[in-house]
Amino acid sequence: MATAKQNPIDPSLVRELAQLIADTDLSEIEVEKGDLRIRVARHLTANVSVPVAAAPVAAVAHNPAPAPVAAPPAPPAGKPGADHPGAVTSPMVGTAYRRPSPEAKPFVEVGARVEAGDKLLLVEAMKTFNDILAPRSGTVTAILVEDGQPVEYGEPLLVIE
Amino acid sequence: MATAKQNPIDPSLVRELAQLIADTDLSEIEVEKGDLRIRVARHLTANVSVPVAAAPVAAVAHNPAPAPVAAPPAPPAGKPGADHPGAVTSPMVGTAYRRPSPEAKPFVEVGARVEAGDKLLLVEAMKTFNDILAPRSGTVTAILVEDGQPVEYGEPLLVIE
Amino acid sequence: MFDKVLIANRGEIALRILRACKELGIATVAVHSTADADAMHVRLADESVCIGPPTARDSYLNMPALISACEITGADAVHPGYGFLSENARFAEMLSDHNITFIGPKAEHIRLMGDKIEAKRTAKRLGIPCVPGSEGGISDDDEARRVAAEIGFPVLIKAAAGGGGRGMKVARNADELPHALQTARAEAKAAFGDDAVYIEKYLEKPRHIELQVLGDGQGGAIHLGERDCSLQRRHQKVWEEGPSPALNRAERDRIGSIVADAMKKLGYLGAGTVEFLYENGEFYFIEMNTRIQVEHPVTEMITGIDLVIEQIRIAAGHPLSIRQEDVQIEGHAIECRINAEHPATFRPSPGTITYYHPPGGLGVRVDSAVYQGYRIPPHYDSLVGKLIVHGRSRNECLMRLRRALDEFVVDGIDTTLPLFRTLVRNQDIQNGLYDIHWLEGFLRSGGLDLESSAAQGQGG
Amino acid sequence: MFDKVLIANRGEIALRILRACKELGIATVAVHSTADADAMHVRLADESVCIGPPTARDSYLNMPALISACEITGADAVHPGYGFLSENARFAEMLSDHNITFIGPKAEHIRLMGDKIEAKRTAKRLGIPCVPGSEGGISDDDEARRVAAEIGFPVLIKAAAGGGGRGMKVARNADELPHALQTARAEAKAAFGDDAVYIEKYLEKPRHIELQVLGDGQGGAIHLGERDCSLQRRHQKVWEEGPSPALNRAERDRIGSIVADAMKKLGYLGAGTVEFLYENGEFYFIEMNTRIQVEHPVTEMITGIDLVIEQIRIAAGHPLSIRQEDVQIEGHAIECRINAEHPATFRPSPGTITYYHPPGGLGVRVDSAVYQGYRIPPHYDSLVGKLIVHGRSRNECLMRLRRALDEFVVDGIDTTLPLFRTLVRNQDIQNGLYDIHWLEGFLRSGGLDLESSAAQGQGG
Repeated sequence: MATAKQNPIDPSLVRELAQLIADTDLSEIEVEKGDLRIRVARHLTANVSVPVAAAPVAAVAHNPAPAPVAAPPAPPAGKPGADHPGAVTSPMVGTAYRRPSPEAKPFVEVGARVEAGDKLLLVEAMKTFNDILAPRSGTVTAILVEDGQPVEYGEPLLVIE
Repeated sequence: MATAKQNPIDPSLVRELAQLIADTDLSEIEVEKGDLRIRVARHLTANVSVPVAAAPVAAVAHNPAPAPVAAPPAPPAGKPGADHPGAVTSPMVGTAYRRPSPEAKPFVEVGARVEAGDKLLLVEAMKTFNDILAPRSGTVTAILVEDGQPVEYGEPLLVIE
Repeated sequence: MFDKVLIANRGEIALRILRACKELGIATVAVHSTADADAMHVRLADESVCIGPPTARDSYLNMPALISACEITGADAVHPGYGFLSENARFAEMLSDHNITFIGPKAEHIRLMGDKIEAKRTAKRLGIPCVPGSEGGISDDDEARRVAAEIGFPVLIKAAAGGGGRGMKVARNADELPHALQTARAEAKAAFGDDAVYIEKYLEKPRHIELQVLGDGQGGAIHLGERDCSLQRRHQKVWEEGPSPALNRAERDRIGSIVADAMKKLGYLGAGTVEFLYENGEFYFIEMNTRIQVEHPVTEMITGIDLVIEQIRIAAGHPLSIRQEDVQIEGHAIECRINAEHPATFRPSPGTITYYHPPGGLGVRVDSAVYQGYRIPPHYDSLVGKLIVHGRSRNECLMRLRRALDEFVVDGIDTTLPLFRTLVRNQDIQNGLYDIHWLEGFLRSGGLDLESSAAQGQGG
Repeated sequence: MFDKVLIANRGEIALRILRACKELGIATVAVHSTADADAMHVRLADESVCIGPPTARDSYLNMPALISACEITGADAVHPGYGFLSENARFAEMLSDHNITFIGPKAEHIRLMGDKIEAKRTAKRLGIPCVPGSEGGISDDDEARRVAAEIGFPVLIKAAAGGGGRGMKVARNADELPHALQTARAEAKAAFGDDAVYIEKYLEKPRHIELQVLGDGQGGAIHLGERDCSLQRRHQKVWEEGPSPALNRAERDRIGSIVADAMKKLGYLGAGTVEFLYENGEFYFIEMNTRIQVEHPVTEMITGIDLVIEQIRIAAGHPLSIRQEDVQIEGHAIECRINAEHPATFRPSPGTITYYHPPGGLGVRVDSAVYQGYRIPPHYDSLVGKLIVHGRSRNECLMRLRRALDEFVVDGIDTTLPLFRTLVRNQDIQNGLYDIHWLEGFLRSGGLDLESSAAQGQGG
């Protein structure tokens, strides 16, 4: 990467050059001033080559053109916490409800302590309301669905830690 | 982007050079003025080509089924020494002859010492016989064509070491 | 027309349906199991909904999940593709109860044709030719002789009470009849406690020929010619073509009219296929499939008619836009089903496709949902894609198919491409001389020489 | 028929020719420069020969190398494709001297049509309509008025001695004529020392319409309808379609008969294209191309006729296998030329294709020699491939093209795909209302919105 002389390198300068490289699509920048000389390089190969499946992912970043197949396999957009170890996921497609009736209070709020078996949410499917029960005891650290929000199978609903 | 005070790097200069590279299709720019020297480079093709081409090659090994595109870019089959530093290659498509006439002796044999400019072979193209002369002095260590063999452009004919 | 169609399927047919919707300007909802999150049609659809785990029973066959997916996305119609819920009358009714249109036939017709005995009875009533045989069980040998003579030899004698091949005997002529009857009766008696037998026409080397139909449920119905699907392995179609090398135009028009008239009488709605065995110029009804079929592109290529678009139009209540006289059979088409299977052992080969390059050029169509880097999940069928080739003549089609097969690259998994490279060069195939037993015989006799077919693919 | 054809070209047309040869059962020789050793057609050909370094002059235009390649491989015919040596009469003659067949027209016709003045004179003689104008230079103003009135306004006045746009003036009516004449004469005098001028009909918003012809050199000649190639940028065709949205059947038949008759009189052999400007119902001859063209698939898709196979058959001495009445125009086809160029700036973008996935399904054809991992060399043209789509109607074709464009993935380089995604959604294009100036005007006015076209490609 950088050819270091005996004087210590200022990492922020290198970072700045790296940012310039990233911004400009250059593969190499070399700067010399007085006794200072910095050269940075980037080889595109490393990114593109690795596994076959990775290639399309890399391509997305470079290409403004649409790339439907090139999209990386990802969880549904805007659904964080899918792989969180404490996530409680929806067992079915349907509509999630946080309260038993429109006027009632939510079953749980963030920060609430729940015991295994407590009712957390309802998921309505085909006019039937299905209870979503706490799989274990803990504290609700995040609620990931709005009241009345459509949910997919496997979609994280809330997190118990 | 860092705020440039007495910053030795002038990002706008580098960007300007990057733009020049993009606009001009150059692969490298180096600027030196006073104590300042800036060099920017871009290698697009050279780096990218290698690993991508390797993917289909790997596939060949796994699949007994035919894979026309998956074949590695290779020199014509059965033509060793194409990348040998001492190889003398054919300057044209045609038919190679090792002797001036069917009864005559070959121009050279393996082990022969040749001087630059010595006649090594003939390549016949469109009824015209073209002399293949030794590009340098040395010893003929291999002859890669049969008498009367068709040769492609760039095909190695013999090796002088 | 519909605003939004939910595609209740996966794989190449899901992509096929998505394409038709896009060409009609209809929004699409892809549903998928967790195993299919990366599927091509999921990526191309306007919306997608994960409906369950990999097991089809809990996802693609999960009716409540599908109806919920319609509700949360606002889809007003469902295309079921083939397989899965495509011939499930209850699903059609459930959708109807939720004011969602099932893009397929009326539930009553799905039910009718799903019952083998009812289907055959209906076919007979509608004038569709069936395998001739005795009306019921025969206990009297004299009557058996009369019936056999009437049907014509060879005849099949089978236990009236049972099935499964026990008590089945073939009599090739009148001399063989007494012995065959005696043996069949004895076996039937031993197996089922009843020595009554059916006598039926026996087909020795039939072809599988099927007629594509479209009905609008309003009395309009047409046929779109036939497909010859005789090349089968374990009752799975492998290679389909149209027109059949065995039929001439008069035969096509005759059976086509019979089938189209039958569909009119039935008030059939949607796309359907009436399947026959064909031998010595005669057709014998097997069954009717009340859905789009895997091999529908063969018909599309020789008629220019997009069958999935027609399905959607009909389901939306439009009458048929095509009259029988508008259907012109042009040239010849062949479809090869390319499976992720070893070409000789047929062992399934799921895995990741490390290199994929489909053939192109004039007359070449590829219907496939795979792509480079795609992992074929082990949970579903092994269809990688379908190569469909069209030519102005059967010979042009065969030559084009040969060169297209040689261009096709699918690396990382085994596929049946080498089998097709061998078939397209086979003399019997080239002459169109095959029946439903041909392919199994060919494979048994070691007809597939993998080494030579590999060499062909490398550019020979 | 030939035993072995040498393909004296590269890229998609080399692959196109290879496919035709394979379908005819003819062995193939691919020739290539060192830059094209990895080309698809090289890999698929029976034999390949490296003929020189990347520079076309030393490889694809190197006649001795090509003839040597024929000799060492034993090829008995050469298909020149388009560009390179395809319209080089001397090459055709050299091949003939070596007893190798040139798959193309007779050398005399290549020469005739390669000379603009001779070509126009021949066209006139053969009854092909040309731009009306004065027979020679006019120095007298009264005569200029008479000629202009006869031709009809607007007229173009141009220096008889020169070219390059200098001394060209338009007169839209009789009142403008004196001033236009005066200015043109003055400029002509200044530039060329001669104030004589030609007067010609001026076409304001013409379309580019071209007729595909086939002749067998034995007096047989047919036309295969027209292609509308009005969508051009810097005289490069971008989008071609057939039939033209501007022509009706009577017009097609009229100009088609004129052209076919002319080819019969000429004794033309091979495939050719007669190009016209078309305005207000009238055709005006531009030039004739004596080779296969880039956009030939449009005609193939609407006629079902493989033009390259026909070229080869004719060159082998066969009379035409198709009569005029056998040529039926079915449906509609559009071709998009996908170039390795930035879609807005059109800056060439050579490099490696890191991901490639062509669209499939009914009515979709891709003619391309690229593949994933292929490096587009910087030495030649930027054509990545051609997407050709067929539909039963122009509307069906447009809808299908839209979905096919949205499926097409070419990563790693810039391509013109986003331009086509925009064009296919444009109202003027959908209405078929465009002329040869339309595309440049559209691009100048910033019609290409890259952001929205990128969003469409992502599956919308």
